[in-house]
Amino acid sequence: MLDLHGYGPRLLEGSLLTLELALLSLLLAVLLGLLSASAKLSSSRILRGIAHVYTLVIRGVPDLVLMLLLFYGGQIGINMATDWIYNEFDVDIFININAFVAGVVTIGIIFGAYMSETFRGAFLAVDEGLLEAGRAYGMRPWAVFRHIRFPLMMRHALPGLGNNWMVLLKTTALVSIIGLSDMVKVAAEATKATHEPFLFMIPVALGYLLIASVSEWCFMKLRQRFDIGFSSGGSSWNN
Amino acid sequence: KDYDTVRIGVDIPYVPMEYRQPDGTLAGFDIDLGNALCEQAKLKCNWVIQGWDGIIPGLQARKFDAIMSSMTINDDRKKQILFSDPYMTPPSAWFTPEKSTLETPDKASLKGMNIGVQRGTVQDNYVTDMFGDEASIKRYATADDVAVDMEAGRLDIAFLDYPTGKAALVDSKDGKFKTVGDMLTEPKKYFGEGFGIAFRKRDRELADTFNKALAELKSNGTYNSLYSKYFPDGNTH
Amino acid sequence: MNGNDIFTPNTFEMYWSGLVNTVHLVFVSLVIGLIIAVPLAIARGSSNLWIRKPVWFFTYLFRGTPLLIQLYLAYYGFAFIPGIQDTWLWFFLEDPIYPALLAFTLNTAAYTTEIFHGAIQSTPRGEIEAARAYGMNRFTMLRRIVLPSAFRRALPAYGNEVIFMLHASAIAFVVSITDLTGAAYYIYARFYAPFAAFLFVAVLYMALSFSIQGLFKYLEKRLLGHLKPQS
Amino acid sequence: MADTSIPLEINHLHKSFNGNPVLNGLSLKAQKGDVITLIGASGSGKSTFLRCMNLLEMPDQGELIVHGEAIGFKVDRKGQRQPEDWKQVERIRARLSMVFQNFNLWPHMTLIENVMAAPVHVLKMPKAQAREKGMALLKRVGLSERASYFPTQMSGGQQQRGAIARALAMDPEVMLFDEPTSALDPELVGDVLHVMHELADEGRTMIVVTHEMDFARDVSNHVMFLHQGLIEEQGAPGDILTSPRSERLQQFLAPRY
Amino acid sequence: MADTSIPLEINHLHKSFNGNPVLNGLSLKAQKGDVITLIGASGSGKSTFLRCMNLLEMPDQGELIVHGEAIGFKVDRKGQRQPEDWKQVERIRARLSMVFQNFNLWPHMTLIENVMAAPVHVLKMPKAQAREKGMALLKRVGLSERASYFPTQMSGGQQQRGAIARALAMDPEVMLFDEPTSALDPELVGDVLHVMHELADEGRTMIVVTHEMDFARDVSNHVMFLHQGLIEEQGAPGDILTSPRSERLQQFLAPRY
Ligand SMILES: Nc1ncnc2c1ncn2[C@@H]1O[C@H](COP(=O)(O)OP(=O)(O)OP(=O)(O)O)[C@@H](O)[C@H]1O
Ligand SMILES: Nc1ncnc2c1ncn2[C@@H]1O[C@H](COP(=O)(O)OP(=O)(O)OP(=O)(O)O)[C@@H](O)[C@H]1O
Ligand SMILES: [Mg+2]
Ligand SMILES: [Mg+2]
Repeated sequence: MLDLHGYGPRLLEGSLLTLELALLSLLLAVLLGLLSASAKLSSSRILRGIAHVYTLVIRGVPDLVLMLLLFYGGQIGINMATDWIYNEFDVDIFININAFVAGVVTIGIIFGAYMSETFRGAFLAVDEGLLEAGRAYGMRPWAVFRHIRFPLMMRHALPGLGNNWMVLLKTTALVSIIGLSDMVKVAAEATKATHEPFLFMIPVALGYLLIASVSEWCFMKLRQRFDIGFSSGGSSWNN
Repeated sequence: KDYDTVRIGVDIPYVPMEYRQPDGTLAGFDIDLGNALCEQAKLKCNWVIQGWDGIIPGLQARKFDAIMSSMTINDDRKKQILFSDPYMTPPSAWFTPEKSTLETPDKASLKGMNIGVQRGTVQDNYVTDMFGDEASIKRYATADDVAVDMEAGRLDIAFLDYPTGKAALVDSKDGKFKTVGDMLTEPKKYFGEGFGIAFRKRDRELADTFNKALAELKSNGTYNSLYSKYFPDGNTH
Repeated sequence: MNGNDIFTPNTFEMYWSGLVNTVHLVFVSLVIGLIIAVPLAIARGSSNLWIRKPVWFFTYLFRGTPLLIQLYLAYYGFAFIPGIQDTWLWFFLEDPIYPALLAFTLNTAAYTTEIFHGAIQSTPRGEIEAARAYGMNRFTMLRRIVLPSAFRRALPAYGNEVIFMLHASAIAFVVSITDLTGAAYYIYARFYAPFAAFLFVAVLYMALSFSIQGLFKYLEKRLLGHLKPQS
Repeated sequence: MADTSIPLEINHLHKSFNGNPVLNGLSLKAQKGDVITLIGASGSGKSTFLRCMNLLEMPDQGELIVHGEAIGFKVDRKGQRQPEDWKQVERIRARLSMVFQNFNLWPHMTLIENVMAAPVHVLKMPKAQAREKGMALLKRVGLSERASYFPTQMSGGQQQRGAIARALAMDPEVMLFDEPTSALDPELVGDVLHVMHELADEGRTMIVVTHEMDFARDVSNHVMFLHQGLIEEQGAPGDILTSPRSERLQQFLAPRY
Repeated sequence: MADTSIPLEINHLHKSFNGNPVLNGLSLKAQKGDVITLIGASGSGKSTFLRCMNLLEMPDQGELIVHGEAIGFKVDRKGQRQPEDWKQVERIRARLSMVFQNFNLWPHMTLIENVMAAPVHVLKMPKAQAREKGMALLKRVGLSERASYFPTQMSGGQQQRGAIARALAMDPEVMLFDEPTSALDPELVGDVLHVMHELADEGRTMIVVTHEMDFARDVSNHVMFLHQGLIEEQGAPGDILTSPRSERLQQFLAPRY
C-alpha cells in the first residue's frame, strides 16, 4: 500500500472539500448558464447585452485573477466602505467574506459563462413548434420551460456539459489561493513537508479519477433519461 | 487602530521555519518566535494558514494583520508593504549535485550552466543580474521542484536561501547534493537585511510594538535559545 | 499602485516573453491536438470494441486527471527513465517546452475527441443514407459528408475548449517556463504587488481570449449560417 | 353587454411582419357549432390569421372577443402591441385549442403524457383524473393501445390523431386546425378527417385551415377564401365552392395537376 | 449469359426486421424506359423494397441483378447476410440514384455543391466538368439562380427538385423515388411532379413509391400494389387502377373520405 506519511486523513478531508465545492459550483454554474443562455435568446436588448458581456468578459479573464479580484478585491472594497463608516460614524464593523462561499461563487460565475454557451447552442436546437404547442394550450412560460424546453434541450447540452464539469472539477484547486485546503493543496503541503514530489500525485489522481468514474456513470444515466422517445441514428455511418 | 488580537498569516510548510507537526500543531522558528513576540508585547496572536499566492492580497484585504513567513526584506518590496526590523538573516547558498566538480561559482565557471532558482526571490534577482548573460536561469515555483530537476539532470547548480535549500536538497536527498562556494548575505541591494515581519503600510504602531518586543527578546536571551533550537549548527545570524 | 516602479523595461520584457511562450504553447498544442483528435473521435465511435475502448480509456484518463499532474509526469517523470538522457529523446525532454507541449496536446486532444465524437454521433441519419445511396465509400463519406457537417455543429463547444486551453496553459510556469502567468508570479514575488502584476497579465489574457472569441463568432457566422433559414 | 354565447368574434384584424402587411382587416364570427374553413393560396395569410386567434402572433390592430371577453391590449415602450394581462391570454389560450400542421407532439413524452400535460399543468387537474380522461379521448380517436408509445414510434396519422386528442383534453370552446392533414400520407388523411367529422357532428366549434376541398364541402358550414390578407369571398360551401364568383377563387379551385 | 439490356431485375426478395417478415418474396423487372409505381397501404413495405434495391437495407434472400451484374452475398460470422464485395455495392449504388422523401440534401453544402459531390467524389469527374453539368441540371429543374443557396434557405419544393438534380448528376440507369412529394405542401407538389413527368418522357427508367394516383395513372407504365410484403396485384395503370380485381386494392382505391 501507499505510505502517505500520515497525510491520508487530511487528503480525504481535502477531497471532500473538493467534491463539495465542485458540486455546489456546478449547481450555481448551471443556474447562471441557464439564465444567461435564456437572456441571450430573449427579445430584450438589455438582457441580451448583459449576458453577452458576462460570457465575453468572464471567459476572458484568467480564473486565478477572478478569484483574487472577487475574494481579496471584494474584501478591500468592503473594507473601504466600513472604513468610511468608521471614520464618519465611529462604528467599527468588519465584514468578512467567507472563503468557501467565495470559492463556490467565483467558480460558479466562471463556469456559468461556459455553460451559457453550451446551453445557448442546445436551446437553439429545440424545435420552436414544440414550445409553441405548449403556449397554445395556455402553459405559463415557466411550465413551458420546465416541461418542454428544458428536457428537450438537455439532450443536446449533455456532451458539452460533461466537458465543462470535468474542467470545473479541476478548477476547484484554485481555492488554495483564498486559504482553503482542497485535495490538491493538501497534497502540495505534504509534498513540501516530505520532499516526495511524485508520491502525493497518486492519491490526487485516483481521487479525481474516482469522481470522474462516478460522473461518467451519472452522465450515461442522464443521456438515457433525456434520450427517451428519440431513436438514435448516430453511429450508422460506420456500417 | 489598536490591536488586542493580531492575526498572523503564514504559508506552511517551510521546514524548519514553519510546519505542521504530526499532531496538527504548528511549529518552526517563525512560529515559536512569533508566539514569543506576542507574549512579550502582551498581544493575543492567532495564526492564519494562507497559501503564498494569496498572502499579500490577504494582508491588504485585512484577512490578517501581519505575515511572518520567511519574507525577505528588500527595497522593491518595501514600497508595497511595511517590514519590521529583520529578525534573522539567512544567507543564500549554492547547491550542486554531489559529483559536480564546480567549486567557486563565478562568471567564468557558470558559463553555459543551467542555474535553478525560486521564481522572483532575491536569489533569482541576484543571479539574473550577475550571471543572466552567461548562464541560463531556470525559475521554479518551489525548492522541491528545483531538487527534482537537478536530480533529473536538467540543472547544474541551484541558488537558494540556505535553510530552504538545505532542507530540500541536502537533508532530504541523502548525499545527492552538497553546498559549494561561499554563502552570500551581501550586497544588501539584493539580499536586503534578512527576514522580516510584514504589515500593512499604515500599521506603523503595530510594527513598532513588534520591533520593541524583538529587541527585548534579543537582549533577554530568549531569541538565542530559540535560534539554537532550530539552527544548532548556526549558519545564520 | 506604484505603477512606475514595477513596470520597467525589464518587467515588460518578462511579460513579452511570457506572451510569446503562452501563445506558442497554446497554438501549437491546439493545432496538433485538433489533428489527432479527428481520427480518435472516429475511432471512439467504431463498432469494433478493441478500437473503441482504448480511445475511451485515453479520454477518460486525460479528462479525469488534472493537467498539472500530466505536465509533471511529462516533464519530470520521463527524465527519470534510466538511460533516457543518452538517447536523442533527451534533446526534446531537456527543454521544458516539449514536455509541456506533449501534455497540453494530449489533454486538449482528449477533450476535443469527446466533442467531435458527440457531434459525429448526432449526424442526421438522412445525410448518411444519401451519401451511401450515391455509392460513396466509407472514407469518402466520412471525409466529405460526416466530418464537415459534424465540425460545424461542434464549433461552439470547441470554442469553449480553446478558451479552456488558453487558461489551462497558465500552469506551464511550474516546469520553469516563463509564460504569462509565470511572468505575473515573478513580478508578484519580486515586488509583492499582486494586484498590479495579475491585473496587467489579465489584460493580456483578455486580449487573447477576445480575439479567440471573435474568431469563433466569425466562424460561426460563416460556417453555421446554413443552419438557420434566411427569412 | 358582450354576448357570451358567441365563442369567438374577431373584428378588423390587421397584422404585418416587418412592415409588410399580411392581414388587412379580417373579421370572423363563430357561433357555437360552427365549422369554418379557411382556404387560400400559399402565403395568403391563413396560418397567420389562425395564429392571431390564440395570440401566438400579436395582432397589430383589431378586436378579439372570446366568449364575450374582449382581450385588452396596450402598447409598450417600443411601440409594440402587447396584451394587457398575460394571465388573460393564458386563460383564453386554454379555451382555444390548436392542432398543428406538424402535430408538434412532445417527443420526450408518451402519447398519454402528451394528452395529460396541458390539463395537469394548466388546469391543475389531478393526475389520475387527467389520465382517465386522456385514456377516454385516446379511445375515441382509436389510439387506446398506443397510450404508452412515444411519438416517434407512431405513424403520421396516429400522431395527428394523438394531437387532436391532446387538444380535446382541454375541453376547448373552439378548436383551431392548421392544415391538419397536409403532412400526412393520403392513406392517413382519412383517419384524421373521420375524427374531425365526428367532432363537427358533436357540435364543436372549429376553425380549420385546409386544402381538402372535399372536407370543406362536406363538413363545414362556412368557407372563407383569403387572398392577400383579405377575405375575397365567403359563404356556404355549397355556394362558393361550386359557383365561385371571384376570378381568383375560380383559379384557385381549378384542378392543379 | 446475363441480359445486360435489363437495368434492374429482382427475384424473390425477402426481408424481415427482428424476425418480423416485411417482404415475402418480391420480384420486379424494369426494362429501359419503364416507369414503375409502387403503391400500397402504410407499412406494406414499399420503402423497404425500394431501399433493398440499392442495398440501404440488406435483403435476407433473393437475387438482385443490375444491368446483368448479379450482386454476390455471403453470410458473416454473426449469421448476417453481407455483400461479398463492398466495392461492387458502391458501384451499383452509383448507378441507381435515389431521391428521398425528406430530400436529405447535405445542409453544409450549397445546392450546386450538393449536385457536384457525388460525381466528383464517386465518379472522379473533374470539378469544372461536374460544375458545368450540375448547372445544366439545375437549369433543367428550374433552380439555376439558387445554385449558391444552402438547403435551409430553400422551400421544400425547391429542395426536392434540387435532390432530383443531385440524383440525375450521376447519370443513373435507374432512378428510385420514395414518396418524393409527400413531405411537400400541396401547393408545391405540382412543381416536382412536373419535373418527374419530363424525366419519364425522356425515357428514364424510374421506380416510384407514391400516393399520387394521378401521377401513377398518367406517367407510369406499370403499377405494383403491395400488401403485407407481397405483390397483391400489378399491371398497366389503365387496367388495375380503373378496374382493380382484388378486394384489397378496391378498398385502397376507394374514395377515402
Ligand atoms: N414570422 C414571420 N416573419 C415574417 N414574415 C412572415 C412570418 N410569418 C409569416 N410571414 C409571411 O406572411 C405571409 C403569410 O404567411 P402564412 O403562413 O400565414 O400563409 P399561409 O396562408 O398559411 O400559407 P401556407 O398555405 O403556405 O401555409 C407569407 O408571405 C409569409 O412569408
Ligand atoms: N429499421 C426497421 N426496424 C424495424 N422495423 C422496421 C424498420 N423499417 C421498417 N420497419 C417495419 O417494416 C414495415 C414496412 O415499412 P415500410 O417503411 O417499408 O412501409 P411503407 O410501405 O414504406 O409505409 P409508408 O407508406 O408509411 O412509408 C413497417 O411495419 C415498419 O414498422
Ligand atoms: Mg400555413
Ligand atoms: Mg415509406
